[in-house]
Amino acid sequence: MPINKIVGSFDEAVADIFDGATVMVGGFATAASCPSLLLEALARKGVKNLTTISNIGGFGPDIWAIQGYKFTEDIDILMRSGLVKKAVVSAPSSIMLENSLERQIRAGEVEVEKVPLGTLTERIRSAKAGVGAFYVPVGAGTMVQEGKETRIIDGRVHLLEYAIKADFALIKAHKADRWGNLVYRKATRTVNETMAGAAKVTIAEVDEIVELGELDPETIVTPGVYVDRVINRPRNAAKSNAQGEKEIDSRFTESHQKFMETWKGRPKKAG
Amino acid sequence: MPINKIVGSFDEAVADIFDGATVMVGGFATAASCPSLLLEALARKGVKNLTTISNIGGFGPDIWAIQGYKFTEDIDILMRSGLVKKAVVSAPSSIMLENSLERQIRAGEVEVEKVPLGTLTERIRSAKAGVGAFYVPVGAGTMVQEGKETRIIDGRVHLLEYAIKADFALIKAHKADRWGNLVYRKATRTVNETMAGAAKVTIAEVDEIVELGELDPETIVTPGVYVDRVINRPRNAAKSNAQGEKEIDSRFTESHQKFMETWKGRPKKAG
Amino acid sequence: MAEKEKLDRQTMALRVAKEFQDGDVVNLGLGIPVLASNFVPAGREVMFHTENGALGFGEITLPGEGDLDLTNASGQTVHPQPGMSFFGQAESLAMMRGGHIDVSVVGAFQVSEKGDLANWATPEKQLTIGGAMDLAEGAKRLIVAMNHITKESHCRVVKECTYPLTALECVDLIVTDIAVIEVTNQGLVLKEVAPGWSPEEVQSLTEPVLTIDTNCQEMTLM
Amino acid sequence: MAEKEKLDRQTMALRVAKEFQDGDVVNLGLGIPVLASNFVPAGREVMFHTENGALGFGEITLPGEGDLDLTNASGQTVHPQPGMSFFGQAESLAMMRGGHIDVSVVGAFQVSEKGDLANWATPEKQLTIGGAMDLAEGAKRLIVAMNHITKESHCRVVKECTYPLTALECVDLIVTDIAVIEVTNQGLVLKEVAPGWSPEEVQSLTEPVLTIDTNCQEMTLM
Repeated sequence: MPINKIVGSFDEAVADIFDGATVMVGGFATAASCPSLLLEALARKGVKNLTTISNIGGFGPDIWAIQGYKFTEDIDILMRSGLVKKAVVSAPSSIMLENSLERQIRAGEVEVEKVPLGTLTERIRSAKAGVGAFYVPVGAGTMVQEGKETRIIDGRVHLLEYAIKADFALIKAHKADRWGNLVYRKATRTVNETMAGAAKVTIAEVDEIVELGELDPETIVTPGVYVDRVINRPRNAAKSNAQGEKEIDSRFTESHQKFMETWKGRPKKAG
Repeated sequence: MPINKIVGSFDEAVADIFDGATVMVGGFATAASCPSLLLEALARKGVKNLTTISNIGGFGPDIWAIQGYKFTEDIDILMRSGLVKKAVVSAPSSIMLENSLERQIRAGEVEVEKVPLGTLTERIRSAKAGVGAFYVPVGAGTMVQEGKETRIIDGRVHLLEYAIKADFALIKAHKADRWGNLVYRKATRTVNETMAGAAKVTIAEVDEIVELGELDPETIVTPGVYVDRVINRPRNAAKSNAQGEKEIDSRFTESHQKFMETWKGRPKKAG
Repeated sequence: MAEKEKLDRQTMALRVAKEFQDGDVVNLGLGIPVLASNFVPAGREVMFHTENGALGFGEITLPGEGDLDLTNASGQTVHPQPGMSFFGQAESLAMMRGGHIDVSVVGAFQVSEKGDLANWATPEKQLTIGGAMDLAEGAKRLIVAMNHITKESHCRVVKECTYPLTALECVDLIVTDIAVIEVTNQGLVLKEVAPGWSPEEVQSLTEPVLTIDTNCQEMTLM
Repeated sequence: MAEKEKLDRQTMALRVAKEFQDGDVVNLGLGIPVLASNFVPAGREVMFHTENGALGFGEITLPGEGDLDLTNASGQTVHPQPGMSFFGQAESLAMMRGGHIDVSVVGAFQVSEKGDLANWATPEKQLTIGGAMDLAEGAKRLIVAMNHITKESHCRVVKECTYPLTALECVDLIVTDIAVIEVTNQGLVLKEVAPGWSPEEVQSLTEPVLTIDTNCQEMTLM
């Protein structure tokens, strides 16, 4: 039988994600690298007590909609739907916005484990690469060190960090073929590329599925061995969520203002 | 000043490699992934007491010449020139051939540290990635475990392995630009890609240097940040070494026979 | 008994290849294992992996016909194939150690009744560790393909390995020139014998006691 | 003294950018640091790095003009540029932790006289660790760009950080809206003051004792 990792619907793609599962979720900086439709499907399914592993705590769709992203859900949809018990995360909250996770942490509803970004990334890669644990100097002398074994290597204090495994990884890529080979687009590889293969089941949401052999073997970033399911985003999808329609709340307007501040004074220049 | 990592000659590229230096050398399986001309230049320079870090102990040029490789030197040139004091290596010798390293080890002239391939690769990557040490289950219960710390992780014995750093890395890639961005060709990335950036100075020998911007950013495998010097192979080079001219010795003929045995019985089939 | 015909290398490779299931990611070691790439059962699609950094390539080419930049870890040129991908060695070995290889087929000097493997060095000569230990630890299913006894008629399926070990309790299946033996928690189970061989004859060339599977039969080699 | 003019954000960014040397690989944090990408001194070529996985991209685009798949770690679209490359986050963070970033510019809440950095959390609110700790440990040269004092007129250059630490003894240079201070083994050295500011005025807003560099001068901002 030809290998065929393509599944028919987003709901089917997440059908076996169970209550209490540990789920890695791709995404960084913007919605461009988020598996938005898989996250929507998971929220629809309504599993409970998830442990999530992610770069960010999520911003919610408003901030992405106003910037022109077509698919706008990030991991916030799991938080605000109350599906998460524990979040292992590098950037739980943001200066710009008070997100669902931050409120839930403050309310004691969600447990949080904060991890430096590089350590989180390396722990994910270790799970995929069969490395049980590793030592890095990052976090030495800070809150991150609390409760961790240390070792002096080359005269610097290193912390012992363990591989972090998951039951499922939800990732976003640009194109896939039926073997699960993936390519990404520009700066969107982020942790998606790292998570692929770090969970028992890796599910990739992609912009386009192409015929086997269409992806140049020199450009394939994630070899199919790491991917279990691929699911295609609808080509001519209407807005993928309702938020785009409703009035943007004032909390968001302020944060967007702050975001725009970061552009302040940018001289006009031709690309 | 525009960044320009291109150097003018192979001798210039290796000019600062010093007696007693630790040198990583790329290459795997065939001469296709070996920095042959950098190795020749280093042998010409005649540095002494090198510690080498490599996948293989080398085969010497004969076996590659007869198979049609144009540039045929591998790390064997350092061994047979008597430049090496210690070899950290995964495959020091071969069933097919008694190489210089094997003879030197037997004669007690060279110290050898044998490392499983994945552990060697990971130790090299760790040096590049700022990981001080790591635990892997590979080698547990074998000779590789001798003298190493162990730790039980997930019920399996893991060995503690340290990052391995070098002063120089000599690697082979396909194309480069003046920033040191590298692309490889087909199955030749091997440990070259891993070594890039794992030494204080990384020197890449390439088939072709192209203008900045000619390499598709999606296909760049080694970002320029990891590369210090690039040097172009001569386009219309005569044989790069004398061995191609001399009579193939009987030791080699036998080993080549054995090599050809591995093809025995291959049914003819269209590609 | 020395006169009895044993399987040749090609036939052993053919038998090994019957183990490949649809979608398996398969790594083949030097020697007999690599020949198995020619005998993937019709209708099954597998992806071959090689240490130097490629996945999903095709069969070995004829000598002199391949692209010298597209070789397997044994240095043999292989055919390109749609779906193929390339990567560096850190990624490639991560695949092996990290449990992403479904089936690995390796040669061996000795296999113990517990499934300990010795395949990288003899007591006299230390060869090459290479990826052997990574595969032995990481592959989901490890198949050994080897002659049942040495040229000097010593057993290779032994109670305890006397050769330097590659990994402990890692072998799942042993395919030899006279038998197919499964390594189980209850010891070695003889599943198949070569045409013309009896279970008793196989046992007589095997050091540990074999459990004869109730369905033990002659190998099917078509 | 509260009336004295301090540098605005753009001017601080301009001063920071003067530190970039030819060929430097530079990572810029959120806020003032990222503005420095607009002021690379003429004739110098640097490569910008971003955590999400890109190197060698160009300046930040105007709002709404960029490709939404080509952003920096702050989510701002950036211009493509010849020589640019993309990679995954494991590689990107390896670059940071592994010492491949020549210059990192970050914001901060506090910097101690030993160069300890506190820039990821206040005692009240824990924000986002992100790549801050990786950069602080790994960058060859770490520059802090921040206002010299808080809105409540508290010193930010302090004897000991009271805010949660990012890393110990990691800061090399502090660029504020009134001064440029080098962190040395002998303590903090005042190298430059903002136009119209005296070393004594800077010292009065700084908790630890500053050594006034013999060449201490007014910042050149052209």
